[in-house]
Amino acid sequence: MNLEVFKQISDTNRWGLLLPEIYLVGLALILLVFEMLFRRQDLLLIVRVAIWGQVLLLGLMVLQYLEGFPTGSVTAFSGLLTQTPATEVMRLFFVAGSILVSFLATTYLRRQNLPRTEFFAITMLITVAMMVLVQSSQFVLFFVALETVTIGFYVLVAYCRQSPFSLEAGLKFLILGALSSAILLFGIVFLYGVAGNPALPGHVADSMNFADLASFIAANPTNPLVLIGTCLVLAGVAFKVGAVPFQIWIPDVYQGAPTPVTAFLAVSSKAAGVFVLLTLVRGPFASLHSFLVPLLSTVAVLTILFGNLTALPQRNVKRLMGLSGIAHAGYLLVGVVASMTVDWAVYAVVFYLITYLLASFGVFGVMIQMAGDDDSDQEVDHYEDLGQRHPFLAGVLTVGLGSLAGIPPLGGFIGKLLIFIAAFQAGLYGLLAASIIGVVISIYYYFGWIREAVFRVWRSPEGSPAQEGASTFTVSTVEIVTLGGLSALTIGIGIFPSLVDCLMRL
Amino acid sequence: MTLSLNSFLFVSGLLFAIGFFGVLLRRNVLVIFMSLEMMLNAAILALIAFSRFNGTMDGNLFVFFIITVAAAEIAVGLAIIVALFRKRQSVMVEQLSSLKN
Amino acid sequence: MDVLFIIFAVLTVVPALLMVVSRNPVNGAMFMIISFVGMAALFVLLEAFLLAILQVLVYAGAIMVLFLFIIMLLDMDEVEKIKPGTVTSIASGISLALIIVGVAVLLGSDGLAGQSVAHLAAAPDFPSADNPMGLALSAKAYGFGLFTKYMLPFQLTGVLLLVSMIGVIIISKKRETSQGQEQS
Amino acid sequence: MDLNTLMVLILMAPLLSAGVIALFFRDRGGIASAISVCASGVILVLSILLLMNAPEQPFESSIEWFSLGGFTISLGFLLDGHTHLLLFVVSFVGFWIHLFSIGYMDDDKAKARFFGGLSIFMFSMLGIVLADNLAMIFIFWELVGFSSYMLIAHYCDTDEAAAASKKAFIVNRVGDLGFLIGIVWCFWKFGTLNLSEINWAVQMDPSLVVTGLGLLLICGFLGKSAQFPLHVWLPDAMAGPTPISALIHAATMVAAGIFLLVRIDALLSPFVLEWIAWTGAGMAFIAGFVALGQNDIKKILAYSTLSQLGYMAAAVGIGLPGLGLFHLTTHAFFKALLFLCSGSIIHACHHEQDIFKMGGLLKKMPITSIAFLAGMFALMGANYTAGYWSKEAIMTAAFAIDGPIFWFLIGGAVLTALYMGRLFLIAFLGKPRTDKVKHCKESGPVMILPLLILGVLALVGGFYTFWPEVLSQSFFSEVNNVYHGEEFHHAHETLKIWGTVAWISGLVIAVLIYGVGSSTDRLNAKLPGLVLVFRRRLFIDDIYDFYVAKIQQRVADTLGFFDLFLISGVMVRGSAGIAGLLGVFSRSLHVGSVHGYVYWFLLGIVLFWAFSMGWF
Amino acid sequence: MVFDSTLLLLAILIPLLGGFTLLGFRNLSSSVVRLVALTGFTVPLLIAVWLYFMFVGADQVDGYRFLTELDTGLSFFGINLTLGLNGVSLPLFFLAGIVGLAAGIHALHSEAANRQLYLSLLLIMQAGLMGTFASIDIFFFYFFHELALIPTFVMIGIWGGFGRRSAAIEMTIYLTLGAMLSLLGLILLYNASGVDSFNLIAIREYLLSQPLSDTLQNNIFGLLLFGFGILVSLFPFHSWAPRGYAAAPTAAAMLHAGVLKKFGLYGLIQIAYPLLPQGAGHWGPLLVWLALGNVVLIGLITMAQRDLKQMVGYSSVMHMGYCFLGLVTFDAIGVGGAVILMFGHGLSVALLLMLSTAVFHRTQTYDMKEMGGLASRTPILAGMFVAATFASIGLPGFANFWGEFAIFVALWHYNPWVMAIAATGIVISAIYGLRAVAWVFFGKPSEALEEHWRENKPFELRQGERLAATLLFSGLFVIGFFPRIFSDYVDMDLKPYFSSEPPALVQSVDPVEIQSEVLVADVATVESTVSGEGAR
Repeated sequence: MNLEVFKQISDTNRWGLLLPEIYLVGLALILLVFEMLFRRQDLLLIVRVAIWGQVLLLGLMVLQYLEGFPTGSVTAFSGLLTQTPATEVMRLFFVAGSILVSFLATTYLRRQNLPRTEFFAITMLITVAMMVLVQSSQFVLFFVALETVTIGFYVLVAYCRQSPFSLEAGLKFLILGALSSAILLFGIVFLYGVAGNPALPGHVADSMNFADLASFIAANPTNPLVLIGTCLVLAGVAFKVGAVPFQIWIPDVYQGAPTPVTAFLAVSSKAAGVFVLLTLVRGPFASLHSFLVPLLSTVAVLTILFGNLTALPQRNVKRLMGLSGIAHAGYLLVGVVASMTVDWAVYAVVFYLITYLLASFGVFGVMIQMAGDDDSDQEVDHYEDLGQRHPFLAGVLTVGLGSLAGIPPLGGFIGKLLIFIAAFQAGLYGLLAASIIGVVISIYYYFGWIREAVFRVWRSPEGSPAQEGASTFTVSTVEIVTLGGLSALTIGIGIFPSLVDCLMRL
Repeated sequence: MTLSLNSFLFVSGLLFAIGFFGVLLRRNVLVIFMSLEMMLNAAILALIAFSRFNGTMDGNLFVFFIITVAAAEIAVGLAIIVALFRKRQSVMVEQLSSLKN
Repeated sequence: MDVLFIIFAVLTVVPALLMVVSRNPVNGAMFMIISFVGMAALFVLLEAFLLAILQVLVYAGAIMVLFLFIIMLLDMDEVEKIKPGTVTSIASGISLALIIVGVAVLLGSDGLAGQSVAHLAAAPDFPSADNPMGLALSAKAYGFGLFTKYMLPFQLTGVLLLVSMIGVIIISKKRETSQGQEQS
Repeated sequence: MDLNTLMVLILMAPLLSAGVIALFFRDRGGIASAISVCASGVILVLSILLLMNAPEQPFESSIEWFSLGGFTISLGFLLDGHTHLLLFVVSFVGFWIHLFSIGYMDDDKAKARFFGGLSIFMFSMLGIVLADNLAMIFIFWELVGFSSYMLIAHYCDTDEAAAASKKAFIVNRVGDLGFLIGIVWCFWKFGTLNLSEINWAVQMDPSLVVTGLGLLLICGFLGKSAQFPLHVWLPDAMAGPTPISALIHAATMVAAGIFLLVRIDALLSPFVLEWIAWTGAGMAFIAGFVALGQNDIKKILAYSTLSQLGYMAAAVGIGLPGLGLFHLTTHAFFKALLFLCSGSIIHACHHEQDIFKMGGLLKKMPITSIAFLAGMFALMGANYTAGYWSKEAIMTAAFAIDGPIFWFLIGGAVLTALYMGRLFLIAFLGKPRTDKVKHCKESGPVMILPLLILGVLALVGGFYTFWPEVLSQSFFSEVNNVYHGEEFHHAHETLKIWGTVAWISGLVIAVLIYGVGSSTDRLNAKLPGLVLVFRRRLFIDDIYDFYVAKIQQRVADTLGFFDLFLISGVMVRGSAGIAGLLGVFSRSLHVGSVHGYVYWFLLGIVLFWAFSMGWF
Repeated sequence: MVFDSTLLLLAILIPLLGGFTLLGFRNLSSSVVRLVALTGFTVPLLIAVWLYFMFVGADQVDGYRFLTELDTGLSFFGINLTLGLNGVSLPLFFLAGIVGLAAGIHALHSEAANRQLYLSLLLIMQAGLMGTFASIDIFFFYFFHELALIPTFVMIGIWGGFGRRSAAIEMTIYLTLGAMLSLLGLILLYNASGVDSFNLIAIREYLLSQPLSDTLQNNIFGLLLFGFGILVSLFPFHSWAPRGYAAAPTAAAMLHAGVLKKFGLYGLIQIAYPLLPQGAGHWGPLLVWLALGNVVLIGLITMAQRDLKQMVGYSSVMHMGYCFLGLVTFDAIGVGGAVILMFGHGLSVALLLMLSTAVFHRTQTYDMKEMGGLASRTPILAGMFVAATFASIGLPGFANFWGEFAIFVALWHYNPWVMAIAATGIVISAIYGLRAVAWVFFGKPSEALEEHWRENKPFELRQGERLAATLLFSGLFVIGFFPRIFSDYVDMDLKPYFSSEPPALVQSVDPVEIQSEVLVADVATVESTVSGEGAR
């Protein structure tokens, strides 16, 4: 029994690297404590603590990074955790996403009369798990973090428990999620088993560690267990990303879930999945290039086409966002495939995710404002004359959808541009063709929506039935500032994408 | 004949298949859920077998986490099922398809 | 050993199959417990004694009891009224066959060079002739592992449990219908 | 003033006038007409000044106007004998017609537009005359087409004018199409469009003359001079005001085609010349018949113009372009006169144009009638009138050079006398047949003066030997040769008799058929079928109408349908529809049942594994 | 010099700022709106005029003058906002200024509901247009195009006429397809060139010394051709144009049809043709057929139209065919002709669209067969319409003529038969143009119209419309009479990249002494310096 070894292992547990995560967990706990202490007394306090607490965290992180952004990668926790500049960006991304989800939830929960503290707490805990997930470089941590995220989402999707839709969506997500977890787990097991197998050449000691696994796979790229393990792991991640054919759950779940949760799923969860996929294909599976490229390319093409085509006849906006999200997953997959040969494509993907976050939250923000009593029933038709009833929201919606559609001068365009350039450098012409078709198709439904919201303006001066809705919602100043800020950032990032330079120089 | 890794894996594979089969066949959400647990267990079995044959502890340690995760998953899952049953008075998947298209 | 393995394997697989096909969920749960116990026995064959016990305690004990409890609570212990449709049966049967074939193909491909316990080389963690200090069999080893190398996932499990706890409460808690949650 | 400045001024005066009218005096008809007439006066004065200072040798000057790559269009002037003559004709006739217009248009509401148009026309016409290269000719060629369009459409509220103006421009464009292609070919063949350079090149190497090129270039002539098969627009163009018919559609613009032929004479191969000769001769003959079927005084004159242009073309075709130019000049005098007379009549008769509704004009409008008679005799080629000298010369030459052509021409001469006789007998003699005519009065001095001036010229303008040399130099030698040359001696002697017989016999036949002052078309009573053929213009217009309405429009409509159906329908909407169908299909995959979704997972794993096995 | 370069940036920024001001601050008083809009529309034109006069003396790099460069954060990819003008972009920059001001004036005098938003979108469009033609960076070239394109869709959707909703979507999708294809082509070019820069000058310099492989050239050119082709309504990808223009509000249609549409051709001239000569040759034969389809088939289809605006739309599609034919020749004559034609067509089609709307206001119908007799009631409108029609059918004296003529000249050298077929277009366009005039203005009004006019007397063109039309006409006339204003500069910057062999001259000593003058002395000097450079 060699205790020294354990001592050395223990020494690598540098908790200081995980301060933001710890902060968030603490914040969640504080919220729960507050809930107990000031029960029903000062609800505003909880909202403020939740949101401002996270904003403070974001601010602190930004401040820290302004002093000097980490370069190079840091490995800690005996190889379980690896921090790279990209993961740092993703951590910021998740915190930002968490803030925005909390913000959206404030409005939503108030309207739906649902408890808030728990929601904020779960959101933060999921965020912590996602932050850990993108940094994990070993399958145990990876799995635990992933499952934390997944289980958290089960709860969030079914959060609106008086709504059968929400519960049904939760159940569907649960069954399919558990299935995908099982599949993923089996894949991990196979990889673990085969990579650590002493009978095989190049076997490694810690066969669940990404780096070790990479060296093993490089030595045994055709081992059938490696291949099936890879397939199963990728299938599990594809479920998170929403790539064909593991995308099928998305519309139902997105529709049933409370809108802030839909946003959370659509943005942060997807981002986590995509980033994990990036880590995997560039790390352990890098040697499987010859089969991953065709596989992921096919999946990307199918994803783009399926998402866009299916969204075409869709009138429910939550399903529409889900399906268009599938399409975006497809574009992101293009970036992932490209990243196997072009290094900077990682940052192209990250940048795309950032623009996607800004645009999506803008749109979801408007959706939350527009949602009626039945959260799952939001049709495109409800947006008729929004431009007249609330020009500001219509503007935010237009900017958001325009950015999602990839129209200059909005951020989404730059995102797509970077992905395209990367794909070109990687020589993925087929994927580019599919992306083009996808973008063109997507114009139809994005513009259909914009058209509904904006185009009828000033056409019917006389009071139409829609007119009555005008007074039903008022948008508070904070909401205006936030949504306006998102739109402004979307435009700003499109016109002066200096963020790209920052990312590329990492 | 000595115990080969393949025999364990075969049992594990069978269990996984049976679990999948159950998910596909059964209409009762609870049974589906149980089938999913069966699949997780199949993975655990394979993991332990690999761990033993690889001679590394990591597999066995991983099982701890898997069991924890499974437990948490079941807790949440059962809560959802119960809540849904209260709304719909049914746990049959056919009745749980109001979200579609 | 072989005989034991075959017995345990049958004890695991057959009840699993019965669980899937039995139309009464209570019976199914019972079969599942049997299957878990059989699996625990297989764990023992693999020298994972602690895990075998955990399997019986947590899975067969706690989890399945929870299942049974829910089944009873929801009053679902009657037989599924409608048999699975022919199409469903055929399709799922085909899927079953497909997966089994897949597993067989995979194992037949000999990616692992047909190892057996008897032929294990020196294992880093497990005790053997070459390595009598192998830790793996002792509960202590699990402790060391969890608290050193796997400290982070272990802590994260805490988060996981916290999330699921809050979740269960939120989903199951009966809520006052007229909450004065206005104004924030 | 040096020549360049003079020419620039000549060109700019009408343009300036048009611009000023268009910008400032759109609503002031009086001022506009004054400006325009002044401009034309200035042109006349400057032209005379120019002619007085004209150099002996051809004079050229040019500046680069437009240049891309190896292609250059220059803005240049070529001043030679032809230019002198045309310059004089255009400015002289133009001035008098301008003057006449003041009277004719005095009660028109859109006077300013009219005079603006006249100025633009003068500008464009002078441009053609002065141009030193084909591209520039083409440019002004198009511009005269435009001004002609604009002026024909003067009475734009009538459907007739609307149709006629459109037809005139489009038919001309068809001709210009060939002309344009020819010019471009010319450029790549000779490397230049400058007329004298081309001439010189052809002189150096006669093999450069290509029949195809010539055929393309004469398309411009066919359109502008209204020769078969592009003649259909000219009679319709009579829908415009009468001074326009006089200036543009009789005296100058239509004659520009002849001028073009003279300019590119060197490029025309014998075959092309033959073609021109036959086209001209045919038109000279056939147009006479059609004129017999017309009742509108202006239409009759229009067909006579066609016929006379045929004579000019025949002259060019038989290789004596000088004769063509000479006839062009005299024709400009007498045909302008005839049109102005008819304008005077129409104006007096409140826009009555049917000769069968006139009658007795000789008494009502004596001066006009006498002027008309003068023009008419000149047109018929009555001995020693202006027309006699030019027309006789052409027939003489034809007789000597190309017999068959001559027979057509002499036939045309008989017909000319016949239809002019018919016109005179019916419209001027007898009694007024309608109220409008009964109350008509002689026109005012501003209209009479041009009639008198031109009338005198129509009678005596043919004495070419008395012409200033600067004007006659371009045709003098050729004409003189025909009348005094050795090889034409016999022909000349013969023609002295034949020509006289021709016009007198024509007149006699006219009297025999139509009588004096008849109120009905007696030929129509006797031979209605024949007259119908004439009146329907030998059905050529009907063929065109059939082509436009039944073929061209149907092709267009069919294509339009295919555009809607195939391209925007099947191709564009179709692909959108397919995408939509696929979308509906894939949407229907979301069955809502968990079982259905689990199969996707299975499918996915199989797919992934298949890839890993390298099956794809 | 710095001042002039900054002006280029200002030409983009001022309308953009104006647009955002109007967009952001609602409820401004109408005089402020007016002031802001007028500034936004006038300044670019003034800048264009100023830069025109400064053009000759300005420093140049590779033919580009007034260079200015800004880093916008994409320098990792070699993307910088690089502005500058050369001889080819100068006319189009100018065009954008003129048409923009005309459209702006028209919009200011229009009765559009919520005019402030209307004007703001128009200003943004204007900024995009100025940027497009001033960009040397091919990314920003594309970017500004899209910036101008997006407001078009919105404007069609909000203020469009009948069928606007479907037309807007169709146009959006179609044009996005084109834009995406061309974007792919541009990126591929960037990638293939290997200079790691989107700067056209850099790419040019590199590629002229090391041309790409044939396959690569063919592929890139194909992408650019069809991408740009869709944007320019190349047959058979034209169906968006007539419908779109018919549905679009006037000012937007003027800017789009007049200026923005030229983007594709401009891209082909500045980027695709000089850099990918092999690709151009490869696709040439196909392009000829398609362009002939534009000229002849679309020409005939135009003849079948009864709807005035559709007719104008189709006619503009037809004229684009000439421009393509000009490009196909790969000759400075043809390409230069295409540039001049683009300029002329831009003005004339904007005019026609504007006047068509004016006609509509007086007749309440677009069906030409239902009209008639307007000429005597609204003579100025009629006169302008007639003039605009003649401009568009290529009458000398208008800018279009020079373009068409030069294209025909070049086309003969390319292939006489193609030229002959293409030239039939001059007849076809005359037929539909004059028929439209005859239907709308001449003859007698239809009964329905007479009925309508009894209530509402047809009124003359309003001051704003007149002003806008005069502006457009002056452009047409000035270039019509003095084509060298632009043609010399165009020629100068095309010569280095396109063949400019003079025809096989029967060169000789002239038999007649020719006295020649030089019109503009300094132009000649410029030319000589440039031809020196062209030999490089």
